[in-house]
Amino acid sequence: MPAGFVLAGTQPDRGQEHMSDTAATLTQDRQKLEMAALSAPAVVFTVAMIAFPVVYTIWLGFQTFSTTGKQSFAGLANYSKLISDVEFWHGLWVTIALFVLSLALQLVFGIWLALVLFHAKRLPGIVRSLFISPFMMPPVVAGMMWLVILDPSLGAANYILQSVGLPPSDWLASPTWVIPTVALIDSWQWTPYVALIVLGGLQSLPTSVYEAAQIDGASPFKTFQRITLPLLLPTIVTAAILRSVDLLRFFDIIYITTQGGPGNSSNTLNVYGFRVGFEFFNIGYASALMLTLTAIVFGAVLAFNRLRGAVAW
Amino acid sequence: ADFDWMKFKGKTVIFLANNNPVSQALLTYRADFEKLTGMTLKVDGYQEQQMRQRLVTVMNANSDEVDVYMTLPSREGEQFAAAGWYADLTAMAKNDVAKDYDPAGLSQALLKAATFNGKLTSMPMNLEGPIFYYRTDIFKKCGLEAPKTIKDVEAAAEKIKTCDSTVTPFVSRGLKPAVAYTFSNMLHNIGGTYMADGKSNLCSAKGKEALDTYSRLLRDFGPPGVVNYSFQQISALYRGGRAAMAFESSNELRTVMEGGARLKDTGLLPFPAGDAGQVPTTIGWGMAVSSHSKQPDVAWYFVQWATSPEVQKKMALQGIAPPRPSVANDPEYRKWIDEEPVRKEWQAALDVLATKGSSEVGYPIVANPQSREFIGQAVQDLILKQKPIDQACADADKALDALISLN
Amino acid sequence: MASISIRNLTKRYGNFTVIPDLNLEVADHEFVVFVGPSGCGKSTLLRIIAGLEPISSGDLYIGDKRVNGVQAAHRDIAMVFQDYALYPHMSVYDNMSFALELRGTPKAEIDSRVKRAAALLHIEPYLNRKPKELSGGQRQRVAMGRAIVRNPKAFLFDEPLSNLDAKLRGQVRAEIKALSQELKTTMVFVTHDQIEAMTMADRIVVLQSGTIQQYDTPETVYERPANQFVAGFIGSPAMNFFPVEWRQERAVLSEGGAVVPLDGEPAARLSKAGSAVLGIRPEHFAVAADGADGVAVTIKLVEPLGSDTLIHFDLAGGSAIARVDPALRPKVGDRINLRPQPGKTHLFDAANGQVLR
Amino acid sequence: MASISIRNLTKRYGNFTVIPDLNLEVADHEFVVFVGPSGCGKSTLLRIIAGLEPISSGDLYIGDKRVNGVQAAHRDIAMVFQDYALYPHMSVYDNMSFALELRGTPKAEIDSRVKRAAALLHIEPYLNRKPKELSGGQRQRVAMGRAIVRNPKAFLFDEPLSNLDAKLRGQVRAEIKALSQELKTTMVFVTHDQIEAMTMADRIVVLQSGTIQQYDTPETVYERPANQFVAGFIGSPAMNFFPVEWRQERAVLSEGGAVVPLDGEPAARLSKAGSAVLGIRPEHFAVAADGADGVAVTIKLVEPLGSDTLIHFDLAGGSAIARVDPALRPKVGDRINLRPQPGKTHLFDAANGQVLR
Amino acid sequence: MNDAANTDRWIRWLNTLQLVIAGVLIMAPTVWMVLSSFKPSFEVTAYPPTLTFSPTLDNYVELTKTTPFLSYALNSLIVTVGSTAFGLLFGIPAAFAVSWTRITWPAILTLAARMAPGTLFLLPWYVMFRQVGMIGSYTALILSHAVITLPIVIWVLLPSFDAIPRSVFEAAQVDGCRVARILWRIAMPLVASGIAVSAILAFVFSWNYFLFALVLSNGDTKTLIAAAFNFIGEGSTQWGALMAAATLIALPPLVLAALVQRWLVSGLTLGAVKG
Ligand SMILES: Nc1ncnc2c1ncn2[C@@H]1O[C@H](COP(=O)(O)OP(=O)(O)OP(=O)(O)O)[C@@H](O)[C@H]1O
Ligand SMILES: Nc1ncnc2c1ncn2[C@@H]1O[C@H](COP(=O)(O)OP(=O)(O)OP(=O)(O)O)[C@@H](O)[C@H]1O
Ligand SMILES: [Mg+2]
Ligand SMILES: [Mg+2]
Repeated sequence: MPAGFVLAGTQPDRGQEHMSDTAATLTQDRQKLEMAALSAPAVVFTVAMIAFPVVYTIWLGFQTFSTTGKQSFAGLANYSKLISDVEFWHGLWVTIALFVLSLALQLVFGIWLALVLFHAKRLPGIVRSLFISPFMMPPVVAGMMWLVILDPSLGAANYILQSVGLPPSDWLASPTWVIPTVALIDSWQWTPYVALIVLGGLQSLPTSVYEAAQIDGASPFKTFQRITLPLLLPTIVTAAILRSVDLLRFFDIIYITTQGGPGNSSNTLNVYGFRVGFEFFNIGYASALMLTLTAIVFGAVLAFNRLRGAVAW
Repeated sequence: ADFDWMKFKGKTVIFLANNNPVSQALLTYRADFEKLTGMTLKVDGYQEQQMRQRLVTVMNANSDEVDVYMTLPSREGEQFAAAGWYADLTAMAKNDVAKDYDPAGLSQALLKAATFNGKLTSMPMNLEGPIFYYRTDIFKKCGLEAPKTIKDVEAAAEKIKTCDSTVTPFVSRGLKPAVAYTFSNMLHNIGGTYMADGKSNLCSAKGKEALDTYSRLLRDFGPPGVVNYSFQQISALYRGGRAAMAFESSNELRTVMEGGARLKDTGLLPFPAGDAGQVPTTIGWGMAVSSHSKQPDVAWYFVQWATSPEVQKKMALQGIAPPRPSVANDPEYRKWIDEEPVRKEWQAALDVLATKGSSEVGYPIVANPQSREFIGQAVQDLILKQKPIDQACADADKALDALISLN
Repeated sequence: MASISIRNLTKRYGNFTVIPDLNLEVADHEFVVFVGPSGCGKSTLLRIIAGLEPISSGDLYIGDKRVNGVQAAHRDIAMVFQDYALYPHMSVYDNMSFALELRGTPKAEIDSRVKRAAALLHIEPYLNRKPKELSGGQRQRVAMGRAIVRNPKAFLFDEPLSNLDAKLRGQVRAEIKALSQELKTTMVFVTHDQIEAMTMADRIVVLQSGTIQQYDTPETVYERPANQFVAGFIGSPAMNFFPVEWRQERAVLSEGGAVVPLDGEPAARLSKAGSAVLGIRPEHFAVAADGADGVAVTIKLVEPLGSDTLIHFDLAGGSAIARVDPALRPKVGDRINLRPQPGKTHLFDAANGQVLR
Repeated sequence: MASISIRNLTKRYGNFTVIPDLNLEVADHEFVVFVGPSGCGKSTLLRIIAGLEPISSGDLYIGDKRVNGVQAAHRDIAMVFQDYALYPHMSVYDNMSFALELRGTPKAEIDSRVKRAAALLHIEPYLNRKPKELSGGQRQRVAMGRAIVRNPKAFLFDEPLSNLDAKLRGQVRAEIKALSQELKTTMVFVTHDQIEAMTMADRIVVLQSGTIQQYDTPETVYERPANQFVAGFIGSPAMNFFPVEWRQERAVLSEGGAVVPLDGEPAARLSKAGSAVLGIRPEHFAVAADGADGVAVTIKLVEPLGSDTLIHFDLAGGSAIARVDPALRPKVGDRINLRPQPGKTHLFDAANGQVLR
Repeated sequence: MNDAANTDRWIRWLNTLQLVIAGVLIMAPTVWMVLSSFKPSFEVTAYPPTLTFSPTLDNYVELTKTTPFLSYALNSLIVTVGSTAFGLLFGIPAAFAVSWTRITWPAILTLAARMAPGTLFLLPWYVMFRQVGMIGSYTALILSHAVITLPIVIWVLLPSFDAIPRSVFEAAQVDGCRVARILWRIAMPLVASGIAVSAILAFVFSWNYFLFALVLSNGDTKTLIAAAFNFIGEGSTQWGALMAAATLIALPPLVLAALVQRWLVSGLTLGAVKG
């Protein structure tokens, strides 16, 4: 190779992107601005969409509505009612019980399913889609379907139990079993959703560390426990956040299957709030309920977000 | 005299419909309406719960987006009337009618149920109520007669339990918010009332008897999981031949008969009598004009057409029990009735409903929907044996009194 | 603690053959260094030994066991990856202790081994950091540490010192050598650093395009390269090559025709072959007195290295380099009379590059 | 095409100070090489110049412009990252053409520039491959190619040749040097390779813990190191250090007490200081005749490098290295008489390591 | 060695077994649903469940007869594609910015709309959109659904963006990219699998969400899912039709997921950096 071989032309690069910009536009502050500009549409849009509803609901929460539809300022009356409302506290407990149970089930099985799918690389796309099909089913339809399947007298579930010699269960009709049963239904529907998110996360993991783990002699289980799981944690926490916001507002399946029953064994805060608002027309109190629920969800999201920061690598 | 169907030619009426057999039957003739009036009918149909949700939103926003909507006066009448969501139809129903409309021909009971504070709020579209379905073959096999009283029902259930253990002797609604529909019939037959002296009256002897009887029937003779039962499960169970007696809405006839398995072995009755005889629950969907409608007079034309004898006759032929006795006697309708024995019995039961019926489902207060919760709660507590009856009714009374006091 | 034996190994990526047909025996306890141009298949070979790449055909034995299908995790081999492959979520300490922990080594022992390796690699201050908070060289040292805490059947090192400064590299190199002698573990070491190759290896494997060009001790590879490729590849600056012919009982450059003073043995070989390629290393030129036997050249470029000075000159149609004493103070444009040191010339077949014997 | 000027720069990560207070002027067109131990802050400094790390305090000028807050994208600098940072989803060609494309360079010109760079780096066969299908050295060359297709204000190279074999490295080194002269672009080059540093640099910056130890031409840095650190860092094998004292008008080793023959000038300096650290490079030992002036040592280890041979021996309580002619054929256990070559000794203050003048 | 080979085989076998178990658990109800859609309504709830039946297309025929299924499907498609596109368009840059700056409040804020019960928005939005005369418009529906899709996109993408080695972005900066272009040319191709996942999720959520359509649509713009409810109601519970509707409703997301699968590729960052 001849020495002095000229690589680039001696002319400086042409058309320097933005080099003619004024100094102010070139700064790192400007970069921050550009960053802000990237998230601004989402932020502005969200604010535009939720500001009025939130303010309006807050305002409603301070109102009472007489049965003739007249409203008046009630101060914190709705909120003090909340504190003494056993139905509220019960709803809170149901909500949390369902949340914890469902989230645990969905995360555990979601991760499992994601791993299973991840390793089944040769599975045709359409079959893979079928694996994640449950959450593509409208929740209401899923609820209806499970209502039939789990009906103690009509459903396939007990039929199968009995035909293999197991005792039938009352499923949704039993005050003790209704929460686990609903959690199971919800988990059936949403485990694949968690799995899909985790699968996406699995795909973006650095692959070279797996070779290192092999060399270090890690068994498949150890690899999962010490490499995959920690690396996936941010994704898992994200999935948990997305599930939490839905789980804490548990509604569809309960509304379809039990309407909060039997008794009020599955009366979540959201179901309760909905009925107070749309069936009993106690808009003020319903607003207070829903805002409280929103605050709870918000708290959970903040906590999870903290966790997300802590597990980042 | 100078009534002109074409008066509002070119106008558009928006109809918020509850997507059920009633509206479906009605809307098969929407083209007739448009042809008759030259108006355009826009239909927005939803399932009941959703329709109500949309309606509440629209009305709360004082929106004129809905002209006409379907309503259940027995359930939300008080509430909507109090909120002022109904336009007053009294004058229009009297003055602004075609000569063959015959407002007087409509079921007076239903008209009365739709009148609040002297204002007529909706025009009845159909007539319905819970009726008693039973299996004639099983009754025969077990040597039973058609029940005449509530006691007979219980006795029959007892007998069937031993005579044919494969079937559920008796089934009715157990789902909390749905209970009131059937339970009210029981309560009234037994002679109880929801309220006495402005107070909840469930703990009265009659009240307790009703609660006890209803829950006992379901607990001892009903299917497992009955606390989640509403029309879907009841119909499915009965249709599948797995219940000997079912107490369920007259509307469910079509569902029950689907597949034809129950066509020949079903008997239909109004719910058997109690101490107070037969006081069946009779309700019906009504058609109301929104108080926010900018064109109540236009909307009325649609209401009038939909509840006119002619249309109701056509609807009746599709199995919608007509809220007009005159239609019920119409020869063409009778012919349809005679096609199937069950229809005959069905119409007979409905005739009882039309004449003796009460539209009281739950407490006659503004917070009627909420009152149904507490009734349902008491019944469920008893079915699930979570409380003794005294406590169940006392708890319900307490909550209901609080509700009543809000009125 | 195990020999490595590769027999008729081929490796293809799709239809690109990286290793056409390779046989190699690494004895137990042996320290073998792989050298070769970038892309010749060194890392591939290491990864095959480690069990990270499937073999296209052929056999691989570690100890007496055929391990073709055995997973990496079961081969008990420690490896330093060319691209480090650190665990991004673990601290430096955990990166290093992970393999030991998996083997159930007692905590105290893990701790002492990790500490020792960290001291050796000068990374004690960073034990609690995550890899992303380290400099490039520090990361590489962690990768190194992760391997040397172990006591495996064989160590595989893929350019483990490339990002370290000379001083540290010298230290670590010595430590690795000591370690290999202490543990008596078989070692395979890839490097581009000739000094590393020369000082550490029991034997050197010179690879080109996936084929072994020579496999012998460092001295032999340097002093008696098997072919022109090895000769040109080993040694820095590289050996100079000049086409020569045997004319009138003398060796003359094919181009230019200058007479090259050759001593008896190579001269005899050249006379037999007629023509050949003459190889002389830069350090094997002697500066002859003016007028003495030798080839006069003009200095084109001077590179002072401190300890030596390189002079560049054109000869026989090509560019050549000689390494001379800085005391000579050569300057560009100077004419200087060079001749090969006796016994330090190499002759290669002009057609196939094989050394002439 | 621009000078780089760094004034009172500090850089901290959290409360860990990488660069305490640094001043540096790189002239326009200058070729500056950064050397220093692993972790001393070379990459950090490069990244600061490129605009990838925020400055904790101080100023940075490129040309006449203070660029403290200017985005990397607007500094018009080309950089080779120590960890390559290739675009994984782009082919080699696209990796290299990307920057040009951004500048709206015409397709034909892009193509010719990329092709030429690829030829220079011997990566033409891989232009259509993705980075993951390349060997380590090939990836590094792509990273290199990505920079050199451009014509920026300054090039920053962070150990760009560390994974290349010696031969290729030599070629590329020469090309970079040529490139820098052709384009007259300011260049900052980080390397651990002393030959690279010596041969390429106009000036060398020796860094330690984020402070500049010496900034001067290669010759000066090698021949007149500013302090013991620089002396020990530059040169391979490293300079040997022995504590010496001035006793009875002679320089003697503090330990062992052997007399070291020093020539006049350093002797004078030592006599003034009383005691000091004596530095002698391995290549600056002369083998003296038996009985002549010199220090007799026993050879502990012999490392043949081909062109030279290193001998290791113990002296004055430490280990030392000398580089001798292989013709000497030294053997372990031999006793040999060594003395510093005249004018090649260095004396450093024992307390602060500064050179004694 | 045979031990090891056996373990390999054993692991593969175990994987297959798990796949089958997962498949049965997950798909059995789905299969039940699809089978039911080919049964006459009364047979859906038959006990014991019928396994053999003569399939009928009646439900599907019924479906197309009673509901303007196709036009609802079109509405749904417009709204869903619109809101998914909107979510991606606004969400991808936002997720990128959040990941880059590590300032998370924008992500949390966008999620805020998902923290409140949906019913809370019904009336205010109805009022809002009525003010601007957009009730019944696709725009209103798309915007309201974007409130759901946007946070999904952002949150699903966050970890993906986080996993890209920083220095790849830095290289792009040095090459002269400003942030927008880094996003477009570098980051987005690298999170293809994340985008695929978020697109599927956003699509499904929007597709299945009926609450907002309830008040913001009108007869012309009603979505498919809102129509699905028409098959449950007193006197008109048509199990067969409901299952048929559900099957049809689930079909587009399923097809989308199948199509998008190929973007679910792994290990793109392989070979980019050392570390
Ligand atoms: N994110 C960080 N947080 C804390 N310390 C850091 C971080 N990044 C780098 N450092 C430290 O800063 C110092 C300088 O790092 P730098 O990468 O500049 O070293 P270097 O001179 O390039 O070394 P090498 O030759 O090993 O590449 C190192 O000691 C490193 O540990
Ligand atoms: N996945 C792949 N697909 C196709 N070719 C590949 C792939 N991986 C490596 N190669 C090619 O195989 C050859 C050998 O690669 P290898 O990594 O073993 O080289 P190496 O000797 O380690 O080089 P270096 O010194 O540059 O690290 C190279 O030419 C490389 O381009
Ligand atoms: Mg390699
Ligand atoms: Mg560095």
